[in-house]
Amino acid sequence: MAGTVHDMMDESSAATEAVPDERPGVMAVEEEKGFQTVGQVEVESPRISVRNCNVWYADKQAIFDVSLDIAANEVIAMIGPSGCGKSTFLRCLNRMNDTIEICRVSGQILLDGEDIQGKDVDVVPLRARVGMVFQKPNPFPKSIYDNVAYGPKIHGLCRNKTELDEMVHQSLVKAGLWEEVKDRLDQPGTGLSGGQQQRLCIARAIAVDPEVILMDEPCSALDPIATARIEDLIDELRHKYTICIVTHSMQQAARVSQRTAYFHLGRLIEVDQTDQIFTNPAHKLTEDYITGRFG
Amino acid sequence: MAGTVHDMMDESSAATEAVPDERPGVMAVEEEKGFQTVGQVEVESPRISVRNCNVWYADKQAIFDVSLDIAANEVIAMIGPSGCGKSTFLRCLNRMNDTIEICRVSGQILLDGEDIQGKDVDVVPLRARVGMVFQKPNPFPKSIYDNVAYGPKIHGLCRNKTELDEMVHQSLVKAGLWEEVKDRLDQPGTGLSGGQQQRLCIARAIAVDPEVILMDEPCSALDPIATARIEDLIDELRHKYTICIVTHSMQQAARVSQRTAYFHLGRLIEVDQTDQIFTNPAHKLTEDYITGRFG
Amino acid sequence: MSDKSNKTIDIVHAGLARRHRKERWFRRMGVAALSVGILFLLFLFVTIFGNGWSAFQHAQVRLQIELSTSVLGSPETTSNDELRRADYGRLIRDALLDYFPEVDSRRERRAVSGLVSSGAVYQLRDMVVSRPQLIGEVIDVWLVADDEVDMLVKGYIDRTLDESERRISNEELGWIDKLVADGRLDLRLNRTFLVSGDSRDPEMAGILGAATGSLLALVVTMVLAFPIGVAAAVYLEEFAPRSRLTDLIEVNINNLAAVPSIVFGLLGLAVLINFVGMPRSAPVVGGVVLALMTLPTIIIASRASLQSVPPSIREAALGMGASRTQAVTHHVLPLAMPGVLTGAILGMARALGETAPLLMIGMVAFVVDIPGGFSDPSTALPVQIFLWADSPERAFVEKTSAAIMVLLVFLLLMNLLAVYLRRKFERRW
Amino acid sequence: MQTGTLLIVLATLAALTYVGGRARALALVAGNPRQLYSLPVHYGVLAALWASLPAVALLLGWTGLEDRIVMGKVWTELPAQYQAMTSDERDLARAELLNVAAGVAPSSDPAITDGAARLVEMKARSKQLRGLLALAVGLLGAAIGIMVLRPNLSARTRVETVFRFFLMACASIAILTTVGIVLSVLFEALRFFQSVPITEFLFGLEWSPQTAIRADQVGSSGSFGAVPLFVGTLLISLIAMLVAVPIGLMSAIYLSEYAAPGVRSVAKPLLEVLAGIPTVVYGFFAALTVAPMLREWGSVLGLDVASESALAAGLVMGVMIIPFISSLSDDVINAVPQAMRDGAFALGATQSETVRNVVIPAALPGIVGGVLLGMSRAVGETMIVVMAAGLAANLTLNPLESVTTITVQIVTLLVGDQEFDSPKTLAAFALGLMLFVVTLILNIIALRIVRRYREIYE
Amino acid sequence: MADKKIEFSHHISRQFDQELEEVRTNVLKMGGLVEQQLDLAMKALTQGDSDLGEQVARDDYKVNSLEVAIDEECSRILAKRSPTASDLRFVVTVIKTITDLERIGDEAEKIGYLAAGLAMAKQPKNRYREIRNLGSHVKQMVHSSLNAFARLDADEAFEVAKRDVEVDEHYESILRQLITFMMEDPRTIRPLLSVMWVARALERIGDHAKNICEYVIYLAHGKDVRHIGMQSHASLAEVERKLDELD
Amino acid sequence: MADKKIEFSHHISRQFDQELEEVRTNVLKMGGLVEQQLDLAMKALTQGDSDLGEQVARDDYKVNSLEVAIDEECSRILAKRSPTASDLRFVVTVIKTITDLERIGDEAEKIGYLAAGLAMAKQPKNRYREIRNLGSHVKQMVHSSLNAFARLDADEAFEVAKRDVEVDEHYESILRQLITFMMEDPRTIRPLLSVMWVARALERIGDHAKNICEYVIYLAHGKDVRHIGMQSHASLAEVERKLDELD
Ligand SMILES: Nc1ncnc2c1ncn2[C@@H]1O[C@H](COP(=O)(O)OP(=O)(O)OP(=O)(O)O)[C@@H](O)[C@H]1O
Ligand SMILES: Nc1ncnc2c1ncn2[C@@H]1O[C@H](COP(=O)(O)OP(=O)(O)OP(=O)(O)O)[C@@H](O)[C@H]1O
Ligand SMILES: [Mg+2]
Ligand SMILES: [Mg+2]
Ligand SMILES: O=P([O-])([O-])[O-]
Repeated sequence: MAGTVHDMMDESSAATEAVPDERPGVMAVEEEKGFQTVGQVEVESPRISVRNCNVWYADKQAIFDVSLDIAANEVIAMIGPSGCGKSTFLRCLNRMNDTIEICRVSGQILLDGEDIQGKDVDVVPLRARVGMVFQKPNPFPKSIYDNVAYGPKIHGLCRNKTELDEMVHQSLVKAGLWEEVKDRLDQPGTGLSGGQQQRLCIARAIAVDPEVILMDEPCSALDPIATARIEDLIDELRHKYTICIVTHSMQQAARVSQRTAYFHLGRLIEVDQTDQIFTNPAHKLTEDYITGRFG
Repeated sequence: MAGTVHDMMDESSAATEAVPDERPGVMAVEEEKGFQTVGQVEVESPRISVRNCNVWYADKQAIFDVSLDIAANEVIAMIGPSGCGKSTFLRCLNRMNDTIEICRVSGQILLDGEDIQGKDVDVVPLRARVGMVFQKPNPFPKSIYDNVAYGPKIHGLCRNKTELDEMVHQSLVKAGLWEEVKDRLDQPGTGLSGGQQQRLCIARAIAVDPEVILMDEPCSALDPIATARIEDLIDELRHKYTICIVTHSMQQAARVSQRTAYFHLGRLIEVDQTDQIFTNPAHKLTEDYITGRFG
Repeated sequence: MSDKSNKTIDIVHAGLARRHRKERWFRRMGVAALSVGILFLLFLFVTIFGNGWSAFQHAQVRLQIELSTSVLGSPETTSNDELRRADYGRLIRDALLDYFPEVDSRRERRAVSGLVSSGAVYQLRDMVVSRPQLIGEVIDVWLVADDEVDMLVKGYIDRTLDESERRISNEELGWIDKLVADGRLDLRLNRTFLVSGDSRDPEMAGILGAATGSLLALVVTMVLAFPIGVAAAVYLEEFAPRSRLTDLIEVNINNLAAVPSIVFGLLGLAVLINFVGMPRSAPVVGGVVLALMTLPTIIIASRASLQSVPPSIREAALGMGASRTQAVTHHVLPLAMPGVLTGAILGMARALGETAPLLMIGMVAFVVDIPGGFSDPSTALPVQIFLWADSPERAFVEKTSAAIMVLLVFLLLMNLLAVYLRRKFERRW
Repeated sequence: MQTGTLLIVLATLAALTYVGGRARALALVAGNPRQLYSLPVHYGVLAALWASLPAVALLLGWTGLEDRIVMGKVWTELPAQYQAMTSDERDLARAELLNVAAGVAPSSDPAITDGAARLVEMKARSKQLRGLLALAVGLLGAAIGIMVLRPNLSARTRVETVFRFFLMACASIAILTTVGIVLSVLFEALRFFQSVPITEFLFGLEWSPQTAIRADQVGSSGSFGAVPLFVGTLLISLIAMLVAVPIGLMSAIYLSEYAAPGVRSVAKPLLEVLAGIPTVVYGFFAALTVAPMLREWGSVLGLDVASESALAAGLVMGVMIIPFISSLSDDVINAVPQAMRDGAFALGATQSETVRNVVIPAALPGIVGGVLLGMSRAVGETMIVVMAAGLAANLTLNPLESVTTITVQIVTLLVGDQEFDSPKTLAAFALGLMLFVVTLILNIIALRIVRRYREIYE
Repeated sequence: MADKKIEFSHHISRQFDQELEEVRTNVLKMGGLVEQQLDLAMKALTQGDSDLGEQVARDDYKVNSLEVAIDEECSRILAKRSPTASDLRFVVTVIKTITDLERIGDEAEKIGYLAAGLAMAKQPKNRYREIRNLGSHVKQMVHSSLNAFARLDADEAFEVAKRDVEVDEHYESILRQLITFMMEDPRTIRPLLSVMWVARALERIGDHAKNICEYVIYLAHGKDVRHIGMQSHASLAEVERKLDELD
Repeated sequence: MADKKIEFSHHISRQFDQELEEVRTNVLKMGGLVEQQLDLAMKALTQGDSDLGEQVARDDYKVNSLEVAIDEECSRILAKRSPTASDLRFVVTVIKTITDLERIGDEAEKIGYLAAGLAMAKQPKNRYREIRNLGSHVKQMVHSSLNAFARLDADEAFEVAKRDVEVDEHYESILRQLITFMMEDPRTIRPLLSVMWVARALERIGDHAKNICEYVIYLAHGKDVRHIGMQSHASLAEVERKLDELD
């Protein structure tokens, strides 16, 4: 590992100089050959395994050759400056990028060993297995119950109302929301507070029993108190699900995740144990970013 | 001071219990008598001096009996859970609350000893003296130059174009933006990056040479890098202006301010030196909030 | 756990085929619906253009006419007035009879002169009056043929029908064929249609009177509706305090926008004509009525446009110490202007196509002259269409279609302008 | 002085005053704008307002009263027999007087000729006087406007107050219009109900107003039972909605959720063209193409289709309303935040499931509102039915037969020569009132729904 | 301000609670280990058990590795949680406390080592009594200081800190006594020096216990009472008043 | 990993740069003060200057108050900036370093105090030479360790830390020598004990300097090299390899 870091140094300082001032849109186009991510890209028996992933928006490349394994039952956080491609990468994992027409993805993305990239792969079961929670809480304008029941309903997971009730109950319990809403399941989900809404969205995602949950800045619309609650929830969910979380807040990454991946200008610079990243990162770019030395 | 804290203890724990779970809208209506803010409400020769300020939105009281002095050339940060009335209080200081019809303000607010609350006070010169920077960077969709020149123009501060040019230049320099935009003053301000836009807004506010600058969560729409830049700028501006900043990020309050005020359910709980607040707050509610023990 | 998740995913897979089938059906329904709408549009356009295209040409007869001094007097002696009152019909009749020497019976003579439009007289007169030096010469002129001839030439009359069932006798057919064979009867560009007013004779009927009437009315509409509409919108959106009065105004405006246009006609009739005493059939009344009708449209569009200016811009201006008026005039209104303009143009376009209220205020009158001012009696394009559509003559059908084409061209131009404005000033925040 | 010239003169005066006021304001503070309370521009405008507003007010007032005063004056100078005229005669005489004065027709009565001459002369004099006075007031105003300027005068506030009053006046026009509508239909309608009982109007099953004007039937008021009209209107509107709602809604869904950008960029403007086509064109089309076609098809199928069938009018009206429904639905569907869709997609919903379960329910209130608005549009639509529907008031629900509608009747009753006191013409106003009330109710419901829906996401 | 209570639970983030609790437990565990080491070392000395002494010296690595572990844990908390106010003071206090505990461990190791050496020499019964007394006094102090830390009891900490003076006096008297003995019989100089090192180690341990107490006071009240000579004041409140005056 | 460079500037927030810089400067100032104290104390001892010795003892409060100030500054930075990675290690290192510096100050105070006492006694010329040597050796160590801290030079720190073994050996030999003297002439026991305390103090100072060096290594590399016996290894890289193997 020491060797790797050593090799990286020169490149990284070059990259630092290329960092444009605050303009997220500008991306260095230099196609560095032999770029290599620092840290533990591979894990044993990964749940998700991404290899040499490249993403383009029309002609603009947003992700460069990213390889990353995600282990089962871990929380992996993705951090990096604005526009570095965190969201793009995350959305590759359940093909939400399909909804953006100009977006093109290459490389291999395996979920439990199956490639999810093929044209003929059906996104419906894929997304049932890889759930997603968004930046702004987006409950459907329906009752709390219907919000949670929606997933099981469309996938036909329940034979009857009793099963469905139980499933809704379980999901809300897991999302730590049951106590707060049990008396008003029939009230609209949009009437909840921001933090509760976000937990409702998590409950909704859990209800289809996914294997992986992707979260794109799930707390950035929330105040510190609601944020702390969600973070706590994430830590509990980890025991059952694999969670990938994108966040702008380094503190948050440090708090909730076991591993942290640092993206920079579309490249995965470093990925390692969170403790390691935040007390002693190997790559200078990572260090600069987390200590606030950017630019 | 010890005595004050002592007196507060019982009340505060009562208040803690009344805190509703995450619902910012809910406000305890209990009209505690004899409520008193902990810490140094008064300063020597205050620039702004608020006494017994109460604010109602229609029938709902949002600010309860807040008294606070703001000294010249200090940065005072206002923190507190969502919906505690920080923005409301801030907007009282330049009567931006006038734009909300249902909003009613009572109490005394002095700017350099003059009451700004009277019906016959003209808000135009008031707002020229007390500038404001908003949460989302909101440059006018005009050129960078015009953005900055707007204030001096409407207030008739310049005799001719040369003076105006100079004023624009100075303001941009003070806002730390000159180097980045000097070659494209005629390009639209909306084409800048988020952080640059926010600095443009600050330049715009500075251009009318205000005495006080109010900032309502000026960095919440920005990424960490842009945020750090703005914070640095605030620290520099302090030498010339008095700055009140509302922020959700306690870290930010800690970083940029000299004094910090903690609001809770419309009351000003504690105000003191920032170092003091963040290493050893006097009031239990403050301690709970900044250490993340709310609710 | 993996056990259970496997189960879940199996259930999901089991239902997939059915769900995808539903998906395809839903999609097809959408395509079908859209196609119906577009097909109808195409059908409408094809029909109208198919009908109306031919109206831009009409059959004309080339006659050799001797401008005999016996009829017109010598150019030196006859006054302009006398020249105008001369019997040009005789000249034409003579020319025709010269051409068809075999015709002698009275009935046949009448029929022969019927081949040429009664309006041809004025055509000839105008020609002579403008160039008196022609008098005494024999000239070769194209004169407008009768509408029945026109229809025949354009093939709208079925020759195979029994003579009794068509309006052109076999005899006339023969003449016409002779004229055609000689190259003396042909379809030529119909200038009359574009430059003259209405007429009872289809071949002499033109669109200019109606178009001018529409234009005049629109000018009135625009001058009234645009400033008032924008001002009202600005007041309601930017200044009005929330009060009963503003609520009332708001409800009113929204309601007015959806009040049937014919009711505005009733308003015009009762208030403007019967109460205020404005002249009937005048563009000024039409303009006012249309203005009242478009006002809510403009106000609503302007308000929407004003609303779409982010509040942050207002806050920014107010925060800078701009007064409300300054904030509005410096920032909000200029930013909203594209939307306001688009709304105004679309409102105008609707006003241009509106018929019902004009019927109520008498702009449905038969007006031959091209209006010269705002209070002259006139009609308007859509009303003209309505009138012609009601006329029994077959030739008016194509005139109607042609008028529709003209109207549509105007509307399309206005819409294009609106689209252009929207594109040009489109701004994203 | 002619009105136009006078206005130009006043405008020039105002412009000059503006320049003067501005200069004076600056002069007061020795050219340092910082010492002025408001901007120099404001002082200029304030002065200009002083110069123009009083003068314009005078002008307006004068013009409003001029005719009446002059006429009154001339009238009193007429011989005695004129003073003793009944009011009807007086109106006639006045009209003649005006005609003569305008030079339209000479009069045989020398008194009238004299009067007319007097009228012309007095009008000319009044115009002169008016011009002079307006100018004087303008100059005086300008002087005052410039003199009152002080450095600490809040010119801006004053100018803005005037500006606000202007805006308020403009906004009030909407109310005036409504009042005008109500008054204009209400009075006539009331007169109508004096001769025909309202119950008969509302519940009568027979409508044949034509009989009422026959001279030999004086006193007989024909039959004014409006039910056949209501039913006809309803029938045609229903047919229209049956066509428009599914097609419009599905088009909107397809365009906003499915269509590729290329398709959308072509299809959407095409639908909008459909919206821009004047109703008279639809009417023409319905009468000339669709109705005969339906008739033909009917005969092929062995059905007897009236040449002015409700079906033809309804179909075409439906097509006219398609873009209305589709664009309103499109708006509300687009207003459903992308986040909602993302939420459903991320759960593994298919596109149609997302649309049916999430987008449409979320947009439903808006869509319902749009449908109601479309309905009110159909009810009030005039030209299509005037041209394509019949005149005979058949009480039937058979779409193949000919029916008539409220609007058709209004048009037929009012177009042409009118005698304003016959129940026939008055009936048109009663129908207008009905139409107004019905569409008002529909609109209010629709607007309520639409507005409530809007509040969800904002 | 005297009775402001600090609690280390009820964070919204339960994980944070757990982490802080773990640190506290580890510190107490380290404290327990150090106490045990001290105890054994004193036993080795008084019972002349050279094996025990050597074992104590050997086992010091346990204390050391606990120190490193807790240190890392604290760094991690600082990096991940950016604690403020009482939480921050707690972490900082822990960082300092474990340094002192480690030193106590070192001193215990030294005593054990010396005890192993002294086991060869003749056991002077009455002499060790004084050392034993000092030892139990010091052990008491260490125990109380850890108690104060565990219960965040500033008043107890203050009382313990004040007792350091007694330890110092006790040490001085032992020292004088030892010098007398040395001068009496120069052959005993070598073993007596060892005894003197033991006494010295105990005195240092007392100082470290006092340091811990000072940290506890800082933790509870946010006032740094180091280097101000607490023994001259009757109560903590008095000390604080004095500090406030200084501000 | 050996040459990862740490810089304490270029934060986006210049204020943060300043604050860190200030802390570093203060630590170096404190270090300078402590060095000076040590220097003066040794001078007082060797020149038998009792006034100087007393002055050194009196001036210790300066070191103490600097410690408290830096401590507060560090707490403030931790609370306000929530530093991470190298910044965090720096702050933690500073917190630990100043504790050691303060102890060095304490030892210097002690030497000054002892020197004041010894000034009365006869000046044994050659005897103090050994102590002087030890003193200059230790002073050198302190200086080098501060240098390593100032330049964040882990390699220099490692070298300095290794030299502590020499100090320990030197101390041992002085100790043996002193015992011999004492046994030779029991009347000198009292002053010689004082000398012994001085030697002991110097040895402790060496240990503290070594601690500081260990912190510097931690700071630079994020590896905790305490308690692992560095002297047996030739270079820092070797130590790190060993640590990595342990992981
Ligand atoms: N729909 C899109 N069309 C075109 N370019 C896009 C699109 N979405 C993202 N990009 C570009 O791709 C790059 C990566 O974007 P992405 O949203 O993944 O960044 P991010 O790391 O999530 O940033 P942020 O922290 O601001 O969310 C950016 O340069 C962005 O401009
Ligand atoms: N325009 C308004 N109308 C009615 N109530 C309002 C309005 N603005 C704020 N409030 C209420 O006043 C209280 C204080 O609001 P304020 O916006 O000042 O809170 P805040 O502390 O700024 O919260 P945040 O951190 O979310 O910005 C809240 O309960 C809020 O619901
Ligand atoms: Mg993103
Ligand atoms: Mg706020
Ligand atoms: O290092 P000491 O424990 O002797 O100060």
